[in-house]
Amino acid sequence: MHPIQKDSVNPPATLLSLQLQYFAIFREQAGKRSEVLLSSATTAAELYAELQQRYGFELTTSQTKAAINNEFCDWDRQLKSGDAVAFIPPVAGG
Amino acid sequence: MHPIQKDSVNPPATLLSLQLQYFAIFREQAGKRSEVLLSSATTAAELYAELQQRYGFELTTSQTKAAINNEFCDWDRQLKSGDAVAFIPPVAGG
Amino acid sequence: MPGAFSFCDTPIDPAALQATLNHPAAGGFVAFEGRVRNHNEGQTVVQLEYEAFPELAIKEGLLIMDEAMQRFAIIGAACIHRVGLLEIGDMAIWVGVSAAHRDAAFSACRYIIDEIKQRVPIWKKEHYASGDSGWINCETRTRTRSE
Amino acid sequence: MPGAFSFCDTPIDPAALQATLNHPAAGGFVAFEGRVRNHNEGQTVVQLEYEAFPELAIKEGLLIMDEAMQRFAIIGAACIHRVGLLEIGDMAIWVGVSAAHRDAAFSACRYIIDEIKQRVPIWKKEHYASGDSGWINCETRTRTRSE
Repeated sequence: MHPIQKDSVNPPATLLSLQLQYFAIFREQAGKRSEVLLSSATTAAELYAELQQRYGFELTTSQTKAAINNEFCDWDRQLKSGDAVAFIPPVAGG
Repeated sequence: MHPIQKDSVNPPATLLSLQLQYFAIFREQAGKRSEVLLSSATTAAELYAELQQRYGFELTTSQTKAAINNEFCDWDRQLKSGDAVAFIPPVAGG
Repeated sequence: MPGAFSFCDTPIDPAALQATLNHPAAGGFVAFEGRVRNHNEGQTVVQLEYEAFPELAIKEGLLIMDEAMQRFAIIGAACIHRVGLLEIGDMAIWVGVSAAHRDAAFSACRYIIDEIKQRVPIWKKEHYASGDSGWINCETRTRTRSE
Repeated sequence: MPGAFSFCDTPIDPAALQATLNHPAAGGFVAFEGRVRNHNEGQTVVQLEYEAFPELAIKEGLLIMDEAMQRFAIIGAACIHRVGLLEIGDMAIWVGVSAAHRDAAFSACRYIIDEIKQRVPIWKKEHYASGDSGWINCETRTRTRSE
């Protein structure tokens, strides 16, 4: 798969409908627990960048993890409409 | 202190009155929990050798520890009359 | 016996969970309890809040328990984590491991709590005597927020 | 808080002892429980007898607890050992350690149980399904006795 072909699967004009969940510091910064977002982002990383702009998330992608449909995933994971997306700030259980 | 002078503190003819306690395998082999013994032994090691002869204790001094008056002691510890002596077979607590 | 991992929002009572780990071949049992401390990094903590991403946390927690069952010669392992508002001294997490021998029980218990702290999506917000509060490992990497 | 070491000849109930280790600065608590296993070195164990030299055992046990308090950054430590006749599954020893951080609690708990097993004058006689019995670490170094 050539990267350019891959990107063309979701042309920039296509808006995906994504189910976002926010936890901990992201929940407080977003001011909500969840929302349905229409986004032009094609990857988890692009979506996170969009949310950083929108809500002022300060944690970098190296401090944060992405999860799609209740599974951890890579930052370059392609999004598809209907995905449930969450970003995981540094954990502190136990 | 010259060793010959030290040994002469308890000349062989002197019998010490010792309070023996037996535990675990030694208790079973001796057939008793405790006894008062009159012994010509001058050290813990000599006393243990005497008990090995008397009761057939098979554990060696490297497998066993000596305790006098409720304190662990060296095998060359000098005995004195009235000492409470116990020999400690390999332990297995916990 | 598969490893168990669960959440609760009421005080942890490990007795029933520990009973599930009893086994006639189990000569050693090791438990770890994490409790709310009254201090952290020089600040006086008065209260603490745990939040989880339940679906992913249960999945990751069970994965860790399975890893422990595979890596160590243990008989059983269980963990429960509390969420919500906790006070000083409250138990936040309980991990129990039974094994034939103590070495495996200690190693597995340590493995489980270390991995949970690193991998399971649970977050902790401390409320300080100063009135400040902060999400642990989050704020300290950005700036200290005063709320 | 000095380390506590004691014996009992009835079932161990660690709850009261554990409560003495609670402290608002204690973020981590580790417990080890030793229980009677149904097997040892290929033999089926049906019953077990513990015997102690109480005066020396208490002295040595307290020394170990003090060593743990000195060597590790712990808040409290306690141990109780049962003597007499025990059945499969019965708790023979309980060791509990509280500390600000888990690393010290794990290390100290492990240190205490390891040292107790090596140094404290307590003996264990196993009774096997075969009818044989033996003092652990004693008979195996000499000959196997059949009684």
